[in-house]
Amino acid sequence: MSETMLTYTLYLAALLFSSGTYVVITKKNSIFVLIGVELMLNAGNVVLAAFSQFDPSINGQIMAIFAVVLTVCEVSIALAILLNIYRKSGVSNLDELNEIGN
Amino acid sequence: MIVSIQIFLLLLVLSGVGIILFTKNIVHAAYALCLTLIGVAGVYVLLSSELLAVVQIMLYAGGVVILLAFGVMMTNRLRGEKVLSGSNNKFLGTLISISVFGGLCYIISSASFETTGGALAEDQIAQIGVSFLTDHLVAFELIAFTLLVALVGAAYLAKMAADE
Amino acid sequence: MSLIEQLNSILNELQGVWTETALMLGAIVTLLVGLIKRLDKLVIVVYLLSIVVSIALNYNNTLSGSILSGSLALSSLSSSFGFIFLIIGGLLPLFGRAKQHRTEFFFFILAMLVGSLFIMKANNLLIIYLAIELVSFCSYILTNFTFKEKSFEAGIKYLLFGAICSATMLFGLGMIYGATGTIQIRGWNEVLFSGLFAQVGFVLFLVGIFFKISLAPAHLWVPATYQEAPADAAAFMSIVPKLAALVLLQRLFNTEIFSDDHWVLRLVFALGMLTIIAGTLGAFKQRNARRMIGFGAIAHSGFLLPFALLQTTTSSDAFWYYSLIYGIMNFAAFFMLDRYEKTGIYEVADYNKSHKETWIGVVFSLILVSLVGLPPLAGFTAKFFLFSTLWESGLMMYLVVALLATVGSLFFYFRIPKSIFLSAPVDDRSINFNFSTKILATLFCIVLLLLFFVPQMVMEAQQLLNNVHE
Amino acid sequence: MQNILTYIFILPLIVALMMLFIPAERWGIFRRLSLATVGIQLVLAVLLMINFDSSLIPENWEGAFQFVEKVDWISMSFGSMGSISIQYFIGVDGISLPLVVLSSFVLLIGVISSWNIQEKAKGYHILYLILSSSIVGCFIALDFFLFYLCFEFMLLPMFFLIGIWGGKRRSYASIKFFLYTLLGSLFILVVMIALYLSVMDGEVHTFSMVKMLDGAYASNTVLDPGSPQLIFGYSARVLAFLFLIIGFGIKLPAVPVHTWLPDAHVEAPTPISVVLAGLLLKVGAYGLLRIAYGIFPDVAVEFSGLVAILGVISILYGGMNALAQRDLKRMVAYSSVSHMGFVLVGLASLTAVGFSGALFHMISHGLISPALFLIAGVIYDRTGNRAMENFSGLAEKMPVYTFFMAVCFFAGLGLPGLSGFVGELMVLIGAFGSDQFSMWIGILATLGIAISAAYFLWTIQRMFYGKYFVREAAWEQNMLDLNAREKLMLIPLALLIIALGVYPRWILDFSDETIRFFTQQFSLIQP
Amino acid sequence: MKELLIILSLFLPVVGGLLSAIFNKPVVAIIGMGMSLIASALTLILGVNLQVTLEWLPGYSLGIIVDDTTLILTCLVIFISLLVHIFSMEYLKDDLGKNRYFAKLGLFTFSMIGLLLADHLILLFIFWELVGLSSYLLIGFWYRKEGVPSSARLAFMVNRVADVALLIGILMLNKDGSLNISEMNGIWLFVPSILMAIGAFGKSAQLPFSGWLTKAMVGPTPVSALIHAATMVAAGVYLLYRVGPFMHEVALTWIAVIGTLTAFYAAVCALFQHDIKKVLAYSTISQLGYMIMGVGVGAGSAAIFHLFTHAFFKAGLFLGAGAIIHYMHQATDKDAQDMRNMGGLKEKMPWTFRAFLICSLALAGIPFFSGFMSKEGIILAGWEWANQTGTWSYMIPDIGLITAFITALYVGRMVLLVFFGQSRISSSVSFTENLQIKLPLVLLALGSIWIFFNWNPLAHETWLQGFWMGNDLPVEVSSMLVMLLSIILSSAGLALAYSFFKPGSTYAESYAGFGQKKLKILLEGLYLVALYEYLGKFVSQCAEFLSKIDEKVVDGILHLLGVGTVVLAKVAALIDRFVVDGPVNLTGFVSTAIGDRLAGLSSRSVQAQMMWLIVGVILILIWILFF
Repeated sequence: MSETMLTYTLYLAALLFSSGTYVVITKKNSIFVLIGVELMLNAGNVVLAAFSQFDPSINGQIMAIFAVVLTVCEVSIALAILLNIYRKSGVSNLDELNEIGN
Repeated sequence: MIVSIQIFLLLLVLSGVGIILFTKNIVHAAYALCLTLIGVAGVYVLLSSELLAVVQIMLYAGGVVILLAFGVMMTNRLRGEKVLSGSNNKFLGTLISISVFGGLCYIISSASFETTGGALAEDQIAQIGVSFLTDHLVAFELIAFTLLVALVGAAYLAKMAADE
Repeated sequence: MSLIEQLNSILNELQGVWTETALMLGAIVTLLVGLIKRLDKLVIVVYLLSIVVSIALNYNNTLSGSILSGSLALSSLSSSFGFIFLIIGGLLPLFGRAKQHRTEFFFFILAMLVGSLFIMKANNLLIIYLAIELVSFCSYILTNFTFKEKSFEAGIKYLLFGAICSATMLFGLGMIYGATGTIQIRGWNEVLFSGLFAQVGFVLFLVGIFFKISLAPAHLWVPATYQEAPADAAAFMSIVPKLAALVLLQRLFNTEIFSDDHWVLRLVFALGMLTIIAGTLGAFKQRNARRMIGFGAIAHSGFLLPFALLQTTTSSDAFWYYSLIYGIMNFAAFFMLDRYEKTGIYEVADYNKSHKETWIGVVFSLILVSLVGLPPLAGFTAKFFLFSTLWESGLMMYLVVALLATVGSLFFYFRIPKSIFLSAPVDDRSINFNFSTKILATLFCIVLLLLFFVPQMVMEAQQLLNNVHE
Repeated sequence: MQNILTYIFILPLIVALMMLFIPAERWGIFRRLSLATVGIQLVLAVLLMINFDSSLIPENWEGAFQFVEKVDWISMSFGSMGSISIQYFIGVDGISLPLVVLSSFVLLIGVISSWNIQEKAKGYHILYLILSSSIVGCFIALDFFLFYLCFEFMLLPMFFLIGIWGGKRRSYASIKFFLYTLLGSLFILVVMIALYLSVMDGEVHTFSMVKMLDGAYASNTVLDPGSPQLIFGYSARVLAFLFLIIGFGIKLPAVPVHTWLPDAHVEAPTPISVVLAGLLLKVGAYGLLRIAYGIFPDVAVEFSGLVAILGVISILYGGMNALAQRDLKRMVAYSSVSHMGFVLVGLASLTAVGFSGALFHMISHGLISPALFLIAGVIYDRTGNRAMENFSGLAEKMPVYTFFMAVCFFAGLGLPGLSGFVGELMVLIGAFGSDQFSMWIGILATLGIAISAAYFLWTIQRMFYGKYFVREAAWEQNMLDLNAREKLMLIPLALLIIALGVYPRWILDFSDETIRFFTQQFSLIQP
Repeated sequence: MKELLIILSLFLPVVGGLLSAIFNKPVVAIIGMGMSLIASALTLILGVNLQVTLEWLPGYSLGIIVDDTTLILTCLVIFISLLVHIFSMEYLKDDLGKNRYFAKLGLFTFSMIGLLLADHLILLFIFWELVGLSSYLLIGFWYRKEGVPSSARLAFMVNRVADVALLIGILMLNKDGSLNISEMNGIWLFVPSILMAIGAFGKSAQLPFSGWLTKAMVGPTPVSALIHAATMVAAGVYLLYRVGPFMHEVALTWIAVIGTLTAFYAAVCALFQHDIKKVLAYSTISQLGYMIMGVGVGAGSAAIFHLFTHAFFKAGLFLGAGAIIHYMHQATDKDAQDMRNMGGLKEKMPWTFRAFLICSLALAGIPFFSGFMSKEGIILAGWEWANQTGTWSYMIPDIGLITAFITALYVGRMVLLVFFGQSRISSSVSFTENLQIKLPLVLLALGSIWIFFNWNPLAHETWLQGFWMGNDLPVEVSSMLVMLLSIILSSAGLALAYSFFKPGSTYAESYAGFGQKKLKILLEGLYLVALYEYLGKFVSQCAEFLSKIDEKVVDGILHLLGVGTVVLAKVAALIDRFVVDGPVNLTGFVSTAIGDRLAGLSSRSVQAQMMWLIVGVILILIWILFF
């Protein structure tokens, strides 16, 4: 695998990361935001995998696998919380969640 | 061949990301995420991380997206209408994400990488399996426990929601 | 190294993780016991038992250095901090949690303890990431444990913020991995680290750790979370993961790469000062007492930070003292907040309802005085060591900021005593505290007083407990 | 007899602890206990004075202190700072002895003055006793850490005493007081750390003020005068001295950091004003004298002009402000600012007579200002009002009150025969005789005497002379002359003011040798 | 024994006063004074000469010195004070506050004696201030009356300002040498000399400080007698007498000039007063001017001589005035001090009249009365001094002579207005001059006759002069001319006074008669009269102008100063509130504002928080990239 390929892969990761950033910042719906988070996490995984190919002990790939698993856990917890919120107040948009304050 | 696959994957990812970025419909976004994730899985294959690609498709494209879809359904009033999400902070978001992208690209382009690592093992899956019990034993133990925690947590919280 | 040799060495080194293992087992047993209706009174017993066993195992451990193929690194610091965590965990039942949700609560606390211990001992990027995530998951879940609308709100906000941080951290991990070719933090070398790519990666990686320490700019989650989480969980979260991440930071920076005037050091010191300022100024106008103390805890992160970055022996001694005192003070403060909240007092302005309960008011005031850092309470000695460390290391700017923040912190911490004693009293007969509260509060206070007058106890305790010698 | 200082120091703390276990309903018992405690404290202080050997001529600071007690307190190893050693190290010399006696006396007056406080009497008296212990502790501590402990620990009781038992804007005033003084004490803390890192007792770093005074610096440490080190481009010793000036200057208080004082005084209850003006300000002055000037004589020589200018500004500015006040207590508070300016000028003169004058002025102001606040308190007790324009011709209705007022006011304006004059005179002699600054400082400081006359006389004219008049008819029935308790407080104060004014060597003989030794340090330094 | 006598004469007045206050028996005070007088007289007879020192401050031994000068002056002070005490018994017999009155009077006497005895300048300053205090207390004695408190304060403040100068002077001297007068030698520098002189001007009511003395008239009249005769105003002269030999030459000249100006100015003012006490007050200022002038020209002993004689006749005049006012109070509701309401009192109060007349003549400088001798001494010394210094210096004795003329004029006017002619009020009240009034008056009047000072009524020296140092310049025979001139002027003054103010004269009651008509008649009749009238008018205008200056300018400057200080103080208070406190409040404001932002940041939506986090990271990255 050439360095050019690596660089392009990294650009892809950067794209995923910044798209995730955009989604996270702008979208109101909390599930949408979760989608953005997934994009950002994927970007990290891509970087790990990209470098993993130069590492005989493929630690990057292993780490990415763990990261994927953790992501699933995270999403499941998030959804459980969202479910509770929706049940309590019928709100699923983040900007409507403003009960806490000073 | 490789190049055409690369271009195909890139298009896959880009279209997925594009839909996510510009759609208002959450369900569409969830499916677009699925698209993206599959594309990324393809990239993993190209990066000779086959197991990761598999995990990606199974857990992510399978698990996460379905979870998200369920989430959308459960947390939004579905009375036949589309589940739409508004946006705010568009200008700032654009600015920030473009600067993030630009900055990262600048950093990547200005870096030079050691691309002459040793050869990869033939049987990556076996290698990974062994490493789970040797080099990454602690990590393996830890992720197992984390899964338990997340499971219990998610279940308990969801149960609370159900008890309402 | 052959597989067999590797497995043998793993077997030999397993005692290094016995503490954590015991905790995990304890967690599972706790959960199981809790599931059985008849046995659920035993939950606390099991919980405490597992903590006691862990303390014994921690005491027993003599291994040091890198173990288990470089996954973990044990040091005297991590060993002694382990005691702080476990003791804080052991004290947590003092909050007197009601039966409902108790099993799960203690399960997650134990899990968080496991995670925190791993954060502290983690020696490669993978373990760091996993351990931080474990602690985060537990925190996300525990934040919801009042099962009120607001606490879910705080939970999802915390989670989303944490997810961003963890994604950023993961991206950074990838970059570091790419630049250095290894996930071992000991494998980093100066040449590779001089590149911009690795530097940026390192900064992104630090964001994840900062998130745990609640250091600026990753401190924004703190107020809402501390405000809405159950008080015992908040107390635990404000102490254990923070200290664990600091110990981790200490080890990260304990390499030759980050010599005296490295830009990363300067950056982190700048962020530390920013944290102190943000925490102190942010607290000024808070109405909710817990939220205000939360901001105070942010400022304390900034106070703790130099210990992790300075590698002098003074610094490590002071680190130990400050951490222990911070743990006790914060625990006591959240304990008191919890007791007041149980009587319906949440806002600072409402504390005047409790003016009849003079003794509790006095004790709470003293605890807050300790948080400000005034004699004759241990908080002062801690601050004194901090200032000494800063002076010795020549961090004059940091010293100035810390001094000014101490003055500022007086301003907000004292709003509570001001409200109790100085505001127009409002009679509320329903507000009274039971005897055990008074005794416990007094005990906290006595401990803080005692550790001011006999600070050597703290240092000797470290010597006594610590069987790990590098 | 050897442990007498410890008894003076610890006794109030023990009694305060005992009070914790007395039910709050029996409020009458607390004041009696307080009175007894502070009374015993005074007796012990007098015993101390009797047994003090004022003819002792010190060779170094080590030998200057008497009734020394030294017990190891904290001894622990602390990183590369080596072994931290903090001692319970107390003793008195000619400078601190009069202040200790003054403290116990003023504290006794304070207890009598708080006799009628019923609301939360338990808390009040506990805090009061803690305060009394820490004030005395400040004067007798010979270990910097112990000094700092006492210095800081005065704040808390004071905060609550002002904040709980104070006037309308009490919480503002108490917070302001606390913030200002805490800021000041942090400056002192920094210097304390630097000193600790620089001074050695043998092989061990020490907090011992005696060692610091004797200049036992380890070589190449930050404050070692032999190898001056720079911080932010300034000499560390200069910075340390300036920090101390700021730190203690806030407590003193010197213009422009004095603004907490009027507020705190106005809002504080009378007994607390008494203690605040009588003793707390003296702690600031004592700190300047003992620590800033004692430990940094070389810098003091260099910066005396600055300190003197600060002092003169305080004198004139405080006086002018006092002239403009309408509230009696506020006027008195500003007069304190003005008077403490004399202490600064006396210190800055670096002459023996100037130092003696500063010390004497501290003592004398420690008697006058409590009396002045009691005077203001008398009116406030009767009417709940202190505005000068609300009263006139009080001399007619309250002749005894007017008599004591006159004694105190004239003492305040520096009338010969009363103690205020002696201090001011000695300070001015010092200022005119000093080589440290131009004579203009002395001339300007002397103008302060005229200003003080202006405001005190103006007050007398407005409130005590003229036709009898009070603003509200409801006050009429309360306008009675002094009662026995008030006389009990004012008579000893007035007698002491007169006694010290007539024969000042009562006090000066105690401090003479110490101050002579002290000022020798400055003459040894070549500017 | 001797020390005991000194201590007795020093402390008995104040002890007696205090005891009388405590036991409510004014007699005790008088007994105290009497015993004090006996003690001091004994010391005088024994010829005590001693010096006592006491180490008051470390290194500062305050000494008292007892020599003939101090003794004779002490006797004088005690004597006058005793008479004032006796007089006050009657004068204040109905006053409720007479207890404290006698205590204050005792304190006053004590302070003055102490001042006389002091050798060390600091001790002198101490008593100097105490004199100021007691005058404050006594002037403010009737504190309920309108105007009294402010007058008392004015008096104290004016003195205080001058005292500050004195103190600065003393402290300046302290730097170079001893402060014991008996150990002094050499000549001081100009600045400390003039500062000392300013201090003396304050106490002795010289320009520009003279305003307080007329204001001080609001006190009880016996107090005025004491202040004017022996205690307060004498202090300045006494101080200058003691330190005069060490004064810088230029400073002495200044002193002479100020003294002369004051003498002249006050005399002119006195001429146009209607209030009897004001006339006397101005006359005191004027006479003090003579004394100061005497010191300035180097005739210290002459000045002290004048102080001595002045003490008698001025005390007599004031006590007489007191008696008159006392009577007027009983007789009428009109202003009891206005001379225009008086007249014809000769018959009503014969003893008072006789004493008053004698004292007036002494004041006017008529031969055979003490005032003539002492005043002559000063003018002659001035003449001699001018002889030696230069032409312009003759101005000083010349003005002195003119002042003598005016003095005679106003004295004549006063006596004529008060005692002669018909009573201008119709009152049948009879006045009994009892012993308490008669005795002091007679004694003082006797003391104003030449014979007690020198057998020669034209001499300008006294045998009393042996009591004080003869440091004066020798006086030559040519002085006879001057003496003659002086006699002529005084007599002319009296004559002129009579011609203007004789009973029934149109000018007797007011000066309104200086109208156009009179002027015309005078022009037609006698040019001299026209000249007189013209001069009179001119003088009257000048006087009015000067009086206005006194009221408006001298007092005005003081008021202005007072007002100015108050304004400045207000400004300072404002600055204190807004500028000095400002930074603190500003910091508070800014930090709370920032705090609000930061707090808002944390409570706003989680997306904003994330945004800030990312922005923060970006900022950090920028920092890395560019720094």
